[in-house]
Amino acid sequence: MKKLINDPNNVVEEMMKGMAAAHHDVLKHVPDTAVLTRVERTAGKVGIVSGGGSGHEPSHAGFVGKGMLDAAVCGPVFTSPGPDQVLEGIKAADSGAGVLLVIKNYSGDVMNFEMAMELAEMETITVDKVIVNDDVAVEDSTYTTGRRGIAGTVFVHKIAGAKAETGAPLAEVKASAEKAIRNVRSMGMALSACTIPAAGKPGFEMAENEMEIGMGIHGEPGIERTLLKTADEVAEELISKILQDGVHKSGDEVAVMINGLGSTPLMELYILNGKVSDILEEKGITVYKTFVGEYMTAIEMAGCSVSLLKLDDELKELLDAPAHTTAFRM
Amino acid sequence: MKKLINDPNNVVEEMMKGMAAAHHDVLKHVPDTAVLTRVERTAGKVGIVSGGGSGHEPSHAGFVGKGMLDAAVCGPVFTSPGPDQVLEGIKAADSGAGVLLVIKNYSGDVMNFEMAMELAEMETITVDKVIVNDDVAVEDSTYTTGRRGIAGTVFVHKIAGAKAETGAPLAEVKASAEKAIRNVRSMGMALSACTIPAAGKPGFEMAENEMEIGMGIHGEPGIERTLLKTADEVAEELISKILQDGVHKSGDEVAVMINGLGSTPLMELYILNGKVSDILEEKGITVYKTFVGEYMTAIEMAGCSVSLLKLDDELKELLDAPAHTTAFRM
Amino acid sequence: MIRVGLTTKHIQLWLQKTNEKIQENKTYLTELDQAIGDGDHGINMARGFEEAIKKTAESDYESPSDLLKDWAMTLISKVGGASGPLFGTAILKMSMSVKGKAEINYAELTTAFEEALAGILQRGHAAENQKTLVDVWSPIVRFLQENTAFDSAAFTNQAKEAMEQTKDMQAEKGRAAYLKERSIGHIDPGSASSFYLLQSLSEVIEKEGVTV
Amino acid sequence: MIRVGLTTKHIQLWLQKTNEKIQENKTYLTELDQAIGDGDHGINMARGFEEAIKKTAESDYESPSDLLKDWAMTLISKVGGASGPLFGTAILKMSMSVKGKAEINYAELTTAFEEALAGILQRGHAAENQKTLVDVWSPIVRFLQENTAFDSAAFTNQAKEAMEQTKDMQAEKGRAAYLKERSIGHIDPGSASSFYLLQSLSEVIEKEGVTV
Ligand SMILES: Nc1ncnc2c1ncn2[C@@H]1O[C@H](COP(=O)(O)OP(=O)(O)O)[C@@H](O)[C@H]1O
Ligand SMILES: Nc1ncnc2c1ncn2[C@@H]1O[C@H](COP(=O)(O)OP(=O)(O)O)[C@@H](O)[C@H]1O
Ligand SMILES: [Mg+2]
Ligand SMILES: [Mg+2]
Ligand SMILES: [Mg+2]
Ligand SMILES: [Mg+2]
Repeated sequence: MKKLINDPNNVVEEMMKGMAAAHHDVLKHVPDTAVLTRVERTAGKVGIVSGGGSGHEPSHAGFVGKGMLDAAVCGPVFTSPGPDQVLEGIKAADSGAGVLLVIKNYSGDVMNFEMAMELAEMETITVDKVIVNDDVAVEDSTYTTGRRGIAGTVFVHKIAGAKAETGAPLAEVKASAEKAIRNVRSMGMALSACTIPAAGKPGFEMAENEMEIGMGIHGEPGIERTLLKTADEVAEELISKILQDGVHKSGDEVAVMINGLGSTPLMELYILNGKVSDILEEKGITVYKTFVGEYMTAIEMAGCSVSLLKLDDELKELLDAPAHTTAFRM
Repeated sequence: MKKLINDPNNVVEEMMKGMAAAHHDVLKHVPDTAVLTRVERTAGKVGIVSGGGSGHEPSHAGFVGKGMLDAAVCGPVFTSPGPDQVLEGIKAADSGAGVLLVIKNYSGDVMNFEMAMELAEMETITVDKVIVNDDVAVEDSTYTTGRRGIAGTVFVHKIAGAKAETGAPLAEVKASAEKAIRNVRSMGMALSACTIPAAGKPGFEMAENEMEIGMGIHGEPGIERTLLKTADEVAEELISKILQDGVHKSGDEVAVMINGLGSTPLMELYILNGKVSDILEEKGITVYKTFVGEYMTAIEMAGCSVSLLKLDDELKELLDAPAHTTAFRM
Repeated sequence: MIRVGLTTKHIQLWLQKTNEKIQENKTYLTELDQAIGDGDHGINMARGFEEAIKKTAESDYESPSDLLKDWAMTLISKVGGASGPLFGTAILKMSMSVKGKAEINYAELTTAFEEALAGILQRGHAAENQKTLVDVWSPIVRFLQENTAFDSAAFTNQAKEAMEQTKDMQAEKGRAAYLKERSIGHIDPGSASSFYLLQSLSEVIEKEGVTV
Repeated sequence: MIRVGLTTKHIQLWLQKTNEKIQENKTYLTELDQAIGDGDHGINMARGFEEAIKKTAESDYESPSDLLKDWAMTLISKVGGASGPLFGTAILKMSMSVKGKAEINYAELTTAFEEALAGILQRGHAAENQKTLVDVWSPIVRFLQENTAFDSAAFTNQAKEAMEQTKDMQAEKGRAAYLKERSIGHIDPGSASSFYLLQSLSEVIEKEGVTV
């Protein structure tokens, strides 16, 4: 394991420290917690809290700031934080108008965040939640765990954050976030594994000529292991799987996110985007805005995901609203 | 070689296409050239042109936009573009007030950009240049090639771009850029090599327990190959080498850039920054602003560089001035 | 022999023994999770149990319930992921179930396990046969219900067998569910750590001559 | 034999032969550059020469100078890096030097090489012994100056020896300079490709029975 770290068991604490030191104009560390919160609070606004395991940087603390999150809860690498820490995040984000939790659909995240909601209610803070499950690589099912939340979550942060900034009440903020969730679908792939610092070795092995289609952001396996394909083929495959889901159709307007998983050069993400934009044009889908970069990573995994968010007038306005965070600026 | 590409010999063209498609509100591709240029031109402003080999994304096209570059010339991977393409960049950036070339100090870049200047002068465009040589890993010498230009170049783009935006004449824009160059020093290190797509294999080998201190952004070797150190030790080593150069002293105010070389997770860069900010505080150097992320990469190399820019009132104002580019926003 | 039941001291020994096994098998548990999950289960459990040991070393506990409560709260706070809420809830429900008791007899232990399982099911919404730790806790509750006194060897065997049976299951809850058919052939990590917990209880009862 | 000198056709053959050698040795040249540079030299030269072949295939050239000019301009535009301006300038200076001539005799060839070297020095500001392609071009110019007729074998030998001598030098210009002592022990990539260029000229003269 080759990492620029000090102690594998201390990476999250040190990251929070270095992040607060770098961006003290935007965010601060709530002492003795796993929470990074906004410096400038908008009073009377619904608070937006996200978080989960670390290792997805800039998710989630990179989206703390005006127009997006009020607090991010940074769990251990790939491990949901416990409810006490989520509660700290809720407290940091609450300014009286209630708090919305943006949860990615993983058993651990859902359980810990729900327990935190119960604790917050005991402290008479109004809390509601939305669960993001944008990953079409996984079958949609209520019987099983269902779909994972991956990079599309960033769009949900943006929409919920912008809506909250308008002063809308919790129910409306939740409704907008849920519309974003209904409208966003993602699909990823990986060229290499990643190493949890405390584990010290990669989560799996991939041969020099293999890739995995449908890979999750924790190195959870995908739909299939195939031979390495070209960027154009990968674009075709990811987009076609997303479109199969039926949410995005000819005539629609969408926002596109080409997300790098950690060690895929921006050059490659742009190459992929060239093809993605061609395919969407062919399908009669209009691209309103495109975001290319690292938004939801899997430590140093090589690979990418593509997300499509179907837009209507409300979502466009919310997407375009100002956001002043360290990893997302509008 | 595991890359998300189509044809190794076509990566730069496809990248430019995907980039223009993604960010058509900010930049556009000048047809049949290696140039990406601003969509919104400020008339009568000194044009700022940068560029060089590709593989350093978001450098340089990621800094095209209001407040920074007017045009970026995208050479083949790690290879300076020829003078004809630089000339295209100059033409795209020129709006009558002259053009400043920001060149990184490599033999190839200097020769090609200088030849382009000669060509531009034949077309009666006024062109001047600055040469960035911030890398303290290399000995400062007029007899040899001298110091390389690395991530500190991004600060030079910002300062020159902001100055040009004020409507200052070419000589003044050049003077501000040169002040930035005098005030900026950088030093990098790497944990792994990188692979030029057309070469198909890594430029060198590094053992599982080794790192290279002083590595350049093309995989040029550094000062020494050592055993893997902790992030804190790396921070100490990089900063001490920079401070030895004597530009940054107790009482100074600086901007800090913690730059990732391609596959180093943001988490690790923040861990490094935690220590960097401690060291600077200890030394009595005040951190005015910190930038953490990928600014000047070496394809998918793992590693980082630290840059310090000494600030005065003028540089602070220029650093804080608005910039609307895809990779740098103020 | 007098049926003294499980005292605070025995619960302390149970926690210690479980912690030892978790720490020893940290890498193994992580490897199980690398095969069908995200490779953090051993790390999570090791972190949480180490903290539970630290936390419970600070106080003298008056009753099993008090000790179980601190143990549970520490797991909930420090394990994280899916296993934190599940193991934490299980132990917390046990704490609530034995509240006010200085010693826990067989019937009380059975009830405590029933409530622990109920807590797990309520929290995780998993059913049996979905390749989760439910597939160890459900059989062990049935085993306790079907007997009237604690038989250490049989208890351990039952837990072990249940754990091993998860190997052939296809996951439908938790992260392993993403793997579908590919999840078959690997022991469920949470079931493995559940086994260590149960085995440890059994060993404490055996070694200390507790008559439950 | 009549001293016909180098005609347009010979220059064409020179370009073709050089291109063949560059393409064949593309990986070798890249590996030389991986050792002490950034690993693109073979790629750069191969790209530029391939383009030069394409470009010059489009026209019938009236004179060596016209052909050399298109060759040079294509290298300048398509090779890039340090070698593009240097090789491009060298060939461009040759073009200018032989302007108006239908055939190039020994004296003219020597002058053309002198001007090529002058162009390289002016562009790159390198001196001899700094481990750059100057260390091939300088000795070869001296060799031409010291002789009065073209001796293919001796010319090639001289170029080869000069190239090989760069191995023991410490680089002071170009990317290899960053390596300081560590640059010793590797042939300079630009010197290797310069050798192919010179060797090709020699082979064309030999094979075509050109009498310069
Ligand atoms: N919904 C659930 N119900 C019961 N047990 C579950 C559920 N989801 C996960 N588990 C258990 O949790 C274990 C994984 O724990 P761990 O790796 O620590 O958390 P995570 O999956 O969040 O990384 C699985 O092996 C399984 O036994
Ligand atoms: N200043 C210089 N003067 C003469 N030759 C130089 C100079 N700088 C570099 N070279 C030559 O260029 C070669 C490297 O070319 P190449 O790898 O194509 O370009 P780059 O160094 O820009 O990647 C070196 O081997 C050396 O012979
Ligand atoms: Mg986990
Ligand atoms: Mg190069
Ligand atoms: Mg896990
Ligand atoms: Mg080179």
